Amino acid sequence: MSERLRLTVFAAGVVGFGAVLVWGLAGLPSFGDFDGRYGQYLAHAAVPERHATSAVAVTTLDFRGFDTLIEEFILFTAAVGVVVLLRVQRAGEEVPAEPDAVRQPTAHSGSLRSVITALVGPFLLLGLAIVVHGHLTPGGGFQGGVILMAALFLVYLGGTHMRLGPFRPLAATEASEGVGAAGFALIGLGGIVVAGAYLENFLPFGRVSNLVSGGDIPLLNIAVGLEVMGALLVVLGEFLDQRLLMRKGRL
Amino acid sequence: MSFLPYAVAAWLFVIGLYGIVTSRNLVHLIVCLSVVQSSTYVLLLAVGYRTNATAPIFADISTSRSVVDPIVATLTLTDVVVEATVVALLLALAVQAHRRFGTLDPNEMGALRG
Amino acid sequence: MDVAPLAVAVPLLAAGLLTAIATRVNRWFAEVVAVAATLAVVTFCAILLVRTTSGAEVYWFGGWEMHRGIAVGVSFAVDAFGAGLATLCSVLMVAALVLMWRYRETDPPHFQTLMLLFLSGMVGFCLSGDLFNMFVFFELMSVAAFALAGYKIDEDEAVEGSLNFAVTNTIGSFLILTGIALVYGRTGALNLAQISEALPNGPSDGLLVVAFCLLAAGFFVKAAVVPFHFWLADAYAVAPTPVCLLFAGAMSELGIYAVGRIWFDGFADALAVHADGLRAVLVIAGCLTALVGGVMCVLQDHIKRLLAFATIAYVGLFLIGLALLTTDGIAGAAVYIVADGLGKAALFGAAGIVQHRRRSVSQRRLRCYGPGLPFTGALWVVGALSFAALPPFGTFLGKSLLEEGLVKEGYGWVIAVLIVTSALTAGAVLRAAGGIFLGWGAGGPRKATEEETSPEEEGAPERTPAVLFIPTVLLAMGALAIGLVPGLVEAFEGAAERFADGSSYVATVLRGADAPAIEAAPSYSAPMSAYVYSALTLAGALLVAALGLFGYRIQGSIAGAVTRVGQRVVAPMRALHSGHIGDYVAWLVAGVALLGGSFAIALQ
Amino acid sequence: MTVVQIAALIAVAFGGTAVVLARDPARQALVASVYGLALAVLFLAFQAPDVALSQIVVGAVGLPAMIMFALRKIIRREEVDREER
Repeated sequence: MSERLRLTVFAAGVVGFGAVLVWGLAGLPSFGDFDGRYGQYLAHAAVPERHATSAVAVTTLDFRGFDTLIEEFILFTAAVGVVVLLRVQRAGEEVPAEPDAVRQPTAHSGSLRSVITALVGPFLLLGLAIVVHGHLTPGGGFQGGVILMAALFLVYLGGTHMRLGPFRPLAATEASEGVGAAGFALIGLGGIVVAGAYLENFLPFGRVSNLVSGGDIPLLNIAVGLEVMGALLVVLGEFLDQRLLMRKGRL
Repeated sequence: MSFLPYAVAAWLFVIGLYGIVTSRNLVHLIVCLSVVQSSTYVLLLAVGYRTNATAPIFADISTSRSVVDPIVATLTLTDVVVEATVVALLLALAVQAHRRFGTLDPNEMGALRG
Repeated sequence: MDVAPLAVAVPLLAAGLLTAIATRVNRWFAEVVAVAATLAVVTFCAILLVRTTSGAEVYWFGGWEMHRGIAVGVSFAVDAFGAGLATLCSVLMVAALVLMWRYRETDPPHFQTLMLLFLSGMVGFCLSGDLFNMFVFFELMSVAAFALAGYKIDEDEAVEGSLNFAVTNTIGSFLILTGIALVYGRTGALNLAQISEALPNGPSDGLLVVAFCLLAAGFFVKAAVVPFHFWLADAYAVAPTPVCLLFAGAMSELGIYAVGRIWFDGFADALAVHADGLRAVLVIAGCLTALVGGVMCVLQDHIKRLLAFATIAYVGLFLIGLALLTTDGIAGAAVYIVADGLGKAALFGAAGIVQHRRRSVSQRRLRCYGPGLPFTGALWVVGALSFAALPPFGTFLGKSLLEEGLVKEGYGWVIAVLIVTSALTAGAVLRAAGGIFLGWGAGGPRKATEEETSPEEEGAPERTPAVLFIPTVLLAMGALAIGLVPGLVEAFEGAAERFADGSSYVATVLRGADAPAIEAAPSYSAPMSAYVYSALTLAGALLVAALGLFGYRIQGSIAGAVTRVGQRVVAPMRALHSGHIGDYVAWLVAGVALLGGSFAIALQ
Repeated sequence: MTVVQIAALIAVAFGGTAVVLARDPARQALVASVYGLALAVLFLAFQAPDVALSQIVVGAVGLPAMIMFALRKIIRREEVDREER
């Protein structure tokens, strides 16, 4: 199809599409007037039912925890998918990176490197804090997991040698994502065994606002954090790996 | 004015699609796809908003306060994760496409016809 | 014990554990774990199927049940169709995993992990009773499918096909999500049954129509209904054969199933007065899909691409069945889906054998090798006859039910579309059989030119491995046997009646009410007319095949004129399938506008 | 509707448009990162701090990082091609 025909089809289509959207959106309640019973019920059930102060966390990991289980597996699938899609270059014409062949400093100067290294600690702490406070304040396993991933990535960036071996072992990151994802599914099975239904809470709720409260939720947050950290490290590592292979190809 | 959030959502959907259709670069196309996706975030959160309500976090507010819908936040959180995954997969495919075709321009690929 | 959550949790758990110990896993171990998990899923789904024949079964996750009329948690609401489709998916997955034994470069355990994730996505999607949960499973299935479609990453086509697949289907899922947001904004509910109860209380306005339109359009992208279909041939033709089996045999059909599910269990009450309008729109969309798929199928040289277009054609027929919104139509489509799913899977299996033995999938090229592969050829012809819906294949029963439903609803003319479509697809497959296995056509086997290597030179094996042959034979026998099972049609009619009865589904989910007993359908025998139509189809198929193989011998001015006219019609249609992602998305947008517009006219 | 919400909505509408119109992928990654931040502000204004936090880590940092890595790979390959030619 020529560029022109494509644009014509699109122009005609998008006018109708926009009209359809607007027609539908016009039927929504005015902005700010929404009064869904379901959401209000969950919001006000979070503290009495689960002793956790973040209704979003309780909704995400308990009321609608099953959605989140599948969501974590979507992320997991993407990580496995990226490994699969980028795999041939590892074994194919481009030579795989060998540890001693690619010892090149990544950061340009020593001072930059030490700054980056100094950031690792705070990032790790921040990530951990966000994971374990998931049921109390905004944040949780996903957000904390991304920050933990960033911390470990900084370790890598700040490293003197661009060796893949010790810093981004695919085995360890894959293990982390696998254990996290399987952990979530296993906690769900625990629900069947102990409480009766899949993903049903089986731990005591604790006192409101305590670090240990909310039943399963902190545990699930940790599983999610592990999974997210591992999966994103795998993905970023794979993309970076590609770059390294290329560099080796030029040597 | 109360239609503005919905209008913005519709606009993001449409402009993102425009970007995809006219894109000459796969990486650009993938980012446009994430613009379309951001339309769904805006729509979902706008749907669940309540005037003068606060976030449903009861760490420092009384449990009787009026709060916005926690479910749309949950749905949007899932949506954000979905975005990250789809973009990661598509970028991997784009890297491979560049390797195979030597270009990122969809006009210059064409292994599939008829 | 309730097995519904296990049907999803077991493959997920297996996938997670396989990856956790990825570096220590060899191919053998990964395969065994994957097959074992899949067999467990088959068992669970079969148990669910048996248990749900007398009414839907509800499972609340997290123990959150209905509370003061609010569905607090996420639920599976399993009925016979959901469980049956899940069973079909898992059975095909077993076949796919066995076929995969041959693939040496499966990069264990990643390929097996992706297959397990794909399976749990499909199964969960079939069982779920919650709109957003359906979306999440839909995404799981899609993301796994994108990676699987692009698996053969060292082929140009695989990369481009997978990209087109991923971009179009992702836009489709945004349409679904927008539809969900509209429904949630109106009803404040995500549970399908609760939505069904809440929707009629609100105004009957554009929001309802648009929400249904967006949801349907999103699922139609997955099902590949014209004009959302372009990506399908690109993706299915390039995926590894075992994956194709699942894509064509089950994944496309899930899109049609989902539209039925959201209509009957969500929108039917609120939009009940518009059922006739909806029927007209969907029947036309189905006819268009069937004809485009059929014509494009005949034009293909690449045998997997040929089967991919046949998949589109059959999706059109299934859509016609669903569109009738009657027990006959739905039961017909369901019988058709199961029988055709097995038949198509057998054809893909046979295509895999051809590819394995001859190192080619191009009919033109394969013809040069002359006659051979008699057993595979026999399987291939069995598949062709299943496409032609000949008795006693299961497809015959599906088609005759469908025809009766069409006549009852006053759409008798659509039977012609059914016959033409089946004749085109069956003819295309028969023509391929003549070329590949008998060396017929274009002047018979010719000597390979010097650049063309023979399969032996490319190191093609001289024998068909049993792991390729046995599953394919079993699938072909399944396609044949399903038509011979006594009481099959009656069981499907009962299930269809329950599927179309949204109000008792709602009562079961929301109030735990038992489904009302239904009268057993009278024992079914196909009417005489069905046999006549079958004969017509077979004649048409033979004609298409003969023209394809020997048409070049016909000379004369009339033949020339016919060819020229045909070319003029067909060439632009071919040109539209350009492989260009921008084109596909432009058509997708136009398709939503078209669907929305025709809904607006028909439903107002 | 508050002023902050209106301002954030308008910023998002323009931001999205700017992302689409930035045709050079490297520049687009930067614009997308700013757009991600604008979305995060909007989510805060919509009283969804969880989503805002996710959006910051994913939209403003994660995605641009992924894009830059992918692009570096692609650009390097183009350089190699040029050298070989």
